[in-house]
Amino acid sequence: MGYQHTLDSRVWHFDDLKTLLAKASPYRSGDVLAGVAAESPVERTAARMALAELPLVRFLEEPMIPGEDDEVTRLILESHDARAFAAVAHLTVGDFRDWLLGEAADEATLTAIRPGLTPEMVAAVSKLMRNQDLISVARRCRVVTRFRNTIGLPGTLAMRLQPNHPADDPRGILAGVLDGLMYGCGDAVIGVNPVSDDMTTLAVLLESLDAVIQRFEIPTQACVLAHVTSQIEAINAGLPVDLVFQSIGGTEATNRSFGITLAMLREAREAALATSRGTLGSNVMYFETGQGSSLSANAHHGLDQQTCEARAYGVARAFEPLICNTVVGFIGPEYLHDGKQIIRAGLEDHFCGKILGLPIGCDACYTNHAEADADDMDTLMTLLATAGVTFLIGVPGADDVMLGYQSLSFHDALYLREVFGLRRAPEFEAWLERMDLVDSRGRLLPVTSRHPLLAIQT
Amino acid sequence: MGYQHTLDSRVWHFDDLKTLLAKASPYRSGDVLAGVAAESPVERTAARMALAELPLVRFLEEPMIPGEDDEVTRLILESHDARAFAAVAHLTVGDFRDWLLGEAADEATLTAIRPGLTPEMVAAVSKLMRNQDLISVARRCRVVTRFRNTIGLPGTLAMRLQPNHPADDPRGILAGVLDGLMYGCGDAVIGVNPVSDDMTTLAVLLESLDAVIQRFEIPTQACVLAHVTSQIEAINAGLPVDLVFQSIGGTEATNRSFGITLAMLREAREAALATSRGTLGSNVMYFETGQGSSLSANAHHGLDQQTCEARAYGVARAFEPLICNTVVGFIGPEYLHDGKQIIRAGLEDHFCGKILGLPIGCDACYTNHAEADADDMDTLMTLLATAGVTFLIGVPGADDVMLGYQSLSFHDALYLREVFGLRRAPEFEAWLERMDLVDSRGRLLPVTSRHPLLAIQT
Amino acid sequence: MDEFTSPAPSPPSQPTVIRDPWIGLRSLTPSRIALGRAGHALPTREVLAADEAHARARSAVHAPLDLDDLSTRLAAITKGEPPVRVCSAAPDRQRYLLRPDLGRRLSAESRAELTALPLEPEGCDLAIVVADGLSTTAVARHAAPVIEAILAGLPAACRLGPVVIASQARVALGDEIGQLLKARLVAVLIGERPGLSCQESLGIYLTWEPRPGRTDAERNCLSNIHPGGLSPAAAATRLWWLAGEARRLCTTGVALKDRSGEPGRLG
Amino acid sequence: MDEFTSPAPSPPSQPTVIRDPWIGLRSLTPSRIALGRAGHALPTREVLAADEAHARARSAVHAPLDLDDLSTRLAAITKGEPPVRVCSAAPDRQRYLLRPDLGRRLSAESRAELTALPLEPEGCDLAIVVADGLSTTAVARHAAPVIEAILAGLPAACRLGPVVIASQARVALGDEIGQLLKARLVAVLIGERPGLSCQESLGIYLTWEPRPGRTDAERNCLSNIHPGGLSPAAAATRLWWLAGEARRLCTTGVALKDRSGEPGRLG
Ligand code: B12
Ligand code: B12
Repeated sequence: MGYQHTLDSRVWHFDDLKTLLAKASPYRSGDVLAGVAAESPVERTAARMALAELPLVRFLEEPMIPGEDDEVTRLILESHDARAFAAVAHLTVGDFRDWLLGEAADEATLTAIRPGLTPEMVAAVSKLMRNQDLISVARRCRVVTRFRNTIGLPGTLAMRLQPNHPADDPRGILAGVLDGLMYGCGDAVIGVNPVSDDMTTLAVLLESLDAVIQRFEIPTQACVLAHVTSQIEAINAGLPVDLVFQSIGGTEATNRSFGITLAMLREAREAALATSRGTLGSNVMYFETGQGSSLSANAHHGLDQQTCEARAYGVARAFEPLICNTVVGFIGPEYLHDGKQIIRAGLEDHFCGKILGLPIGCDACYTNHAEADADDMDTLMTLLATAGVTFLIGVPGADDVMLGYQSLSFHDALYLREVFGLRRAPEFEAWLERMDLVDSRGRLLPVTSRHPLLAIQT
Repeated sequence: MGYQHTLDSRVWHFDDLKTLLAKASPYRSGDVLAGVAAESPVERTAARMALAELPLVRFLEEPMIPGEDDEVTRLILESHDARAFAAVAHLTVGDFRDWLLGEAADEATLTAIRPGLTPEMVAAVSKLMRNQDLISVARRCRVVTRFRNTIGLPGTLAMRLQPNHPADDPRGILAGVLDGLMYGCGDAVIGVNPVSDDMTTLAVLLESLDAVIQRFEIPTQACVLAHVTSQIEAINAGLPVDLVFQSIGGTEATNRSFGITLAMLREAREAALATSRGTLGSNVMYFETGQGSSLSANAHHGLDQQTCEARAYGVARAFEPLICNTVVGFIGPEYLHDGKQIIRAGLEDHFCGKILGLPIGCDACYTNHAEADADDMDTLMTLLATAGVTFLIGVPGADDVMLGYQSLSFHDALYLREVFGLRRAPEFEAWLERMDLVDSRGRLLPVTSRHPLLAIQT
Repeated sequence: MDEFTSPAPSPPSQPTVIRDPWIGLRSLTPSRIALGRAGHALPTREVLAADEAHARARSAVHAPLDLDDLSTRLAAITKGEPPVRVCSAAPDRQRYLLRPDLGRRLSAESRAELTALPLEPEGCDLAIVVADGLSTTAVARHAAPVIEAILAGLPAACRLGPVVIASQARVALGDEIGQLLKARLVAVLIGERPGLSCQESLGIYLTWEPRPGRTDAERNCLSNIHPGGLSPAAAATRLWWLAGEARRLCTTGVALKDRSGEPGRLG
Repeated sequence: MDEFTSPAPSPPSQPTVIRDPWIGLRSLTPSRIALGRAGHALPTREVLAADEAHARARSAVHAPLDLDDLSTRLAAITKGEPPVRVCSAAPDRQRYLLRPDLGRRLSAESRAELTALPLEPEGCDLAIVVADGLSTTAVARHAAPVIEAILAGLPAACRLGPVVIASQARVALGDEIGQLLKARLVAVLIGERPGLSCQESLGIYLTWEPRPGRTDAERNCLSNIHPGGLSPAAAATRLWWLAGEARRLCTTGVALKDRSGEPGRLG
C-alpha cells in the first residue's frame, strides 16, 4: 500500500510503510548509504507529516518484513498483546506522540501498554519526536531487573566495567577491574571482551572474574563477551557463567550474519537459568545492539537503520535480559557520521528500548574515524542521564585499548553522579560503603595503598 | 614574548599570548575566518599543552590588547583585585582547571576569587575544559540579582519573554506577552526588540509594557531593546524605563561600532538608578553579548572570538546588571558553524560569565543559514539547565517573526522545569499562583477563556 | 493478532492536546501564539509545521535571484539606464555565508567596472544599492516597489546616482560602492535573513559619506520591510526623513535619531 | 595592580590532583588506569594526553600506505613474484569511510586484472590478502612479519596463491579476491581501526570457500596483532590450527571453534 502527503501543492508519494519510515527519519549517513533516506528536507517533512497521520494499527496490518521471511517479525507479531494495545489502538502516530507527552502517559500506564507496542510503532513515533521529547518520555519509564543486585531503580545509574586487554592477560584485566571498582563502577556487570575466540581463554577469564567477585563478595555479575555458542559450551563445561552475552540485530538475516538464531538465544537462556547463579533474580541475559549492523550485513530489507534497531529491542525483551545496551557510535561514520548523529541515535535508542520495557543502557562512544570527540560524549551522557538511562559503560580513561574506540571513563560516571545525584545499584553501593570506598552519600573516599582491594592480584 | 611546546619531537611556536589562546581554542568557523585558528589538531593540542603550563599571572603581565588602545583592557586591569586573586595566583592555567574541579572550589571560594579573575584567565581555562567541566564548575557558581524579583536563586530558572512584532504593533506585542505569561514565562524580563528605531515607537512600547505590569501587578521588569542612547533619552523624557539594555562587546572598538562607550553605559546606569523603579534591588542593566561581534566589526585585535566574548563579561559585570545573556547562535554560521559549535560556545559563555560573577543567561538560538536545528537547541538548553543557567529566552513557538531566527519556546521552559524541577523567580511564581496559572509546585493549571489575564488587550 | 480492532478496554477520555483559549488573538500577530500543548510539549502538528518552515527558510537562503527580471523591472521604474550589476568578492553562496569579509568587498572586475563608469564629477546625493543579502526573495519581491516609493518622494534638488544590483553582498559593500559612485549617501536595500514565518524581509541601511571602514554605528537602519511589517511607502517616507536629517547633520548613525514619528516632524 | 606577586593570604594546602595508589599496576596493562582525579574529573594532564592521542589516531586513519615499500618487502619474504596490487571500488579515503559497500567490491580494473591472472586450474589452498583497512600503519608494520611467520609454518601440501595487496579494502573484499584466485581459504590481513593507545593493530579474517555473499558468521578472526597483543608467531600458529580445522570441517566461522589453546590441541 502506498502513502502520500501534499506539501506546498506538491504531492509526495511513499511506496510502502518502510519507505515512509525511512524518509521520515532524521538525516543519517547510514540511511543515505542504504539509499533509503529522504532526498531533501522537504521530502523528509512530507514523510513526517504523512507518518503523523498514520494509524498505529497499520503496523500490525503491514509488517515491514514479511513474517514468512523473518523470525523476528514472527516473534514481534506473535507476542503482540492486543489488550495492552487497546489504550492507544485508536491513535495515529502523531497523536501517539502527543499522548506520550501528555499526563495520561504516567509510569503505570506506560508499563501497562508495553506488550501492546511493537518496535515499529515505537520507531515511528520516535521519528516525530525532538530530542527533548525522547528525554522526557523515556524518563517516565521504569524497568527494574535483578541478578545479584538491582538495576534500574529510580535515581540510580549503573555502570558496566569494561576492563579489556589486547592480549587477554588476566592480570592486566584485573588491573582494569580494580581501577573500575575503586572508582565505584561495575554494578551493571564486569564485562570483558576477549580478543581471542578460543575456549581456553574464555575459561581463564570466566574463572578469574568469578574469583574476584567471590573473594571480595561483590554483589555484581560477570560476563565474558564471546560468541553465545562458546558461552553455552562454557556453561555445559561447568564454567562460572553469570550473564550470557550476545550481539543481536533486528532481522533474522542480521542475526544469521552474527551466527545466531532465536533458538540459540533460548537455549542459552535456559542453560544460564539452570545454573541458578543469580541471588536476587533471574535476568540472565546481556545483549548489545547498535544502529547500522543490519545494513552492514546487507540484512536490512530496505528498512532504515533505526527501525532495524528498534526491532532488535523486540528480540531482546523476549529474553528478559538483566541489561541491554546500544553501542551507539561503535561501528563508524558510515552509519552515524558525527557527534550530532550519534547523540540523536543514542537518545532514540534509549527511548525506544525503555518504552518497550528493556533495561536499556548505552555505550556512549565514538571511533577515531568518525567526526566526534569527547565533548560529544559529555553531551550525550549528560542527556542520557537526564533521560534516566539504566546504565552506561566505563573503560579506564575512556580508552578501550583492545576494541579501538572511546567509551566513557569511570570519572565520567562520577560527574554524572555529582550533577544528577545518581546512586548505584543499592546492593553494590552498600558494598562500596563497606569497603570504605564511598561515603553514605555514595561519594568517593580517599584511599591509601593499604586498601584491601589493592591485593586483587594476589 | 613567545611560547612554545614540543610535541612528538616537533617544536611548536606561538608568537604571543593571544596567538596561544586562539590556537588552543576548539575548532570554530569564526576563528578560521579571523585566520587565528590552529592549523591542525596537532597544533591545537600543542597550544593547549603550552597553555596548560602558563602561569595565570601572565595574563596580568601581558595584556592581549594594550591598555593604551583599549578602555576595556583598562577597565579589566584597574578593577583587578590582587587579594582575591591570591588564592589561585600560584597556579598555571592547567592547574587552575584541576583546582576548579576539585573540592576546594566550593561556592564560597568561587565567589571570593571572582574579583581576582580576569576574563582572559577564565577564557584560557575554559579552553582546557571539556563540556562536562564547563557544566560542573558553572553549576557551583551562584549569582543573585534583584529588581522587582529575585533572579538566580538555587533551583530556579528565569525566562525572558520576547514578544517581538514585525511592525511594532503594541496589540500584537501584548498578544505575545499574554502567551508567555500564560505559559509561566517573563520573570527575567519582558523584553521587546523594536523594529523601528524611532523615539515615538520606543515611547509607545515602554508605556504599554509598563501598563500591563502595573495593571496586573506582575513582579517583573520590562525592557525595550533600542540603542542605549535612545533609552537614556527616554528616561530623561520621563518614560517608564525599568531595565536599560545594550549590546556590548569585548573591545573598545567593538563597542564603538555599536555606537557606545563605557562612559555611556555609566551614564545610562546612573539615569536608571535615579528613577528607583526597582522594588527589591538596584540591578538596572540588561546586556547582550555573543561570540563573533568583535570580528564582525573588525575589532578583535587578533584575539579569538571566545576571548573577546569573555572580555565582554568583564565589561558587563562592572555595571552590576540584573541579567546578561549571550545570544549564542544569533549571528550566523560564519562565527559558529553548526549545532556542535553553538552548543560548545553556549557552555563556554555560560561558564565564563558565571565564574566572573555575572547573572548570565543564554539565548539558545540558531539562524536558518546555520547548520543547526531544534534538536540542537534541545540539547543546548538541557545542558545549560544542568549547568544551572540563570535564565533563557522564550519566544512564541520559538519563532522570532521579526529578528528572523529561532530561540526557545515557552514550552521548552516547561520541559526544563519538569525534568529538572526548576522553579521561577519566587515573587513571579507566587504571582502566577495567585493568578491560578500554576499550582503550588509551579506546574501549569488549565485555564478557561474567562481568565482575567485574557482581558490584557482591553 | 487481529483482536486489535476489538473495542478498547479503557477508551481514552482526555484529548491528547490541551488547547489555549486565547487562540482568537492570533489575528493580532504573525507570532506562533496559542499553539496548545501536549503535556508540556509543542503538539505534533506544531512541531511538524515548524519543521516545514525550517526547510523552507533554509532553502530561501540559497534561492537564486533572477537578475535579468529584477533589472528589467528596475529600469522600468527608474525610466533610465538598466541598473549596474556588481558582485562581491565572494564567488559563491557557500563562501558568501562563511566569509562575510568577502561579501563586504567588490570583486576586482566589479571594482574596475564601477571605476570606469562615466559619473558626474560632483558625484550624486543618493546611491541606491540593491543587495541580495540573505534573502533573494525579499529583494525580488520588495526592492522594486520600495525603489518606486523612494523615487516618488525624491526631492527636486536630490541627484540620484545609478541604481546598483549587488550579488553575494553584505551591508558594508555599499560603502565601497557608494564611494566609487561619489555618493554623499548610500541606501543599501538588502535581504534580511529568512525566519520561520517570513522569508522576504527587506532592510535598508543608510550611510553618510560611504567609504570602506564605516562602522555600523555610522548607519541608520529601516528593517522588516514586507507585507507584515513596514510598507514600501512608509519605508520611503522614513528614508527621506533620515536623508534630510543626514544632510542637515552631515552624519548618519547613532547620532541621528529617527524622530519621523513625532508630531509635526514628518512632511 | 602588581600586588599579585605578594604572598597569598590563603595559601593552598591541598594538591589539585588526587593520586591513585594503585599506579604500580600500570605495568600490567596498556589501559589508562590510575589516572588520578581533579575532584571527580580527569586531571588536565590526562585530558590533554587523550587529546593528543585522539589527534594522532585520527590522522592514522588517513595515513597513506607506501605500497612500493610493502611490495618489495613482501616479495623478499615470499621469494617469489611481487604481490598483486588491487583497489576496491572506493576511489578515495573519504568515500572509503562512508561507503563500506564500495570497499567490499573490486574496482572494475582490479577485477579484470585478477581475472586475467594466469592461475593453476585447480586454484590454491590459501590466498593471503593484505588489506589497508582502517590502519595503514598496522599493515606497514606487521603484515610482513606476520606473513613471514605464516610461511614458516606452511604445511608441505598447502598450495599458496599469490599474495594480494588491496587498497581501500574492507574484510569482505577478500571474498571476491579469493573467489577469483580460486582459493579454498582466504586470509585477509587488515588494519583494524586505530585506537587512542594503539594505532597499529592488525586483524586476520579467515574465510572458507570465499565468494561474495559470505557473512561474518562464516569467518574466523584473529585480532589485535601488534606488540602489545598477539605476536606474529602466535598468530601464525593459530591461523594454521584454524586452517587445518577448516579443511577438516569444510567450514570457517561460528561452527569452527578455536581450541588451539587446549592442551594437546596445538602442533
Ligand atoms: C566493528 C566490530 C564489530 C561490528 C561489525 C559491524 C561493522 N560493520 O563493522 C559489530 C558490532 C556488529 C560486531 C559484532 C561482533 N563482533 Co566484532 N568487532 C568489531 C571491531 C571493534 C572492529 C573491526 C574492524 O575494525 N575491522 C576492520 C575493518 C576495516 O574492516 P570491516 O570490513 O569494516 O570489518 C568487518 C569485520 O570487522 C567484521 N567483524 C566484526 N566483528 C567480527 C567478529 C568476527 C568473529 C568476525 C568473523 C567478523 C567480525 O565486521 C565488519 C563488517 O563486515 C573488532 C575489534 C578490533 N579491534 O578490530 C571486533 C571483533 C572483530 N569482534 C568480535 C566479536 C567476538 C564479535 C561478535 C561475535 C560478538 C558476539 N558475541 O556477538 C559479534 C558478531 C560478529 C559477526 N559474526 O558478525 C571480536 C572477535 C574475536 C575473535 N577473535 O573472533 C573482536 C576482535 C572484538 C573482541 N575482541 O571482542 N563487531
Ligand atoms: C544580526 C543582527 C545583529 C548582529 C550584527 C552582527 C553581524 N555580523 O551580523 C548584532 C548582534 C551584533 C547586532 C547588534 C545590534 N543591533 Co542588530 N540586527 C541583526 C539582525 C537580526 C539581522 C541583520 C541582517 O540579517 N542583515 C543582513 C545581512 C545580509 O547583512 P550583514 O551585512 O551581514 O548585516 C550587517 C547589518 O545587519 C549590521 N547591523 C546589525 N544590526 C544593526 C543595527 C543597526 C542600527 C545598524 C545600522 C546596523 C546593524 O550588522 C551586520 C554586520 O555589519 C537584524 C534584524 C533583521 N531582521 O534584519 C537586527 C537589527 C538590524 N539590529 C538592530 C539593533 C537595534 C541593534 C543594536 C543597535 C541593539 C543595541 N541596542 O545595541 C546593536 C548594535 C548594532 C550596531 N551598531 O552594530 C535593529 C535595528 C533597528 C533599527 N531600525 O535601527 C534590528 C532591525 C533588530 C531589531 N529590531 O532590534 N545586530
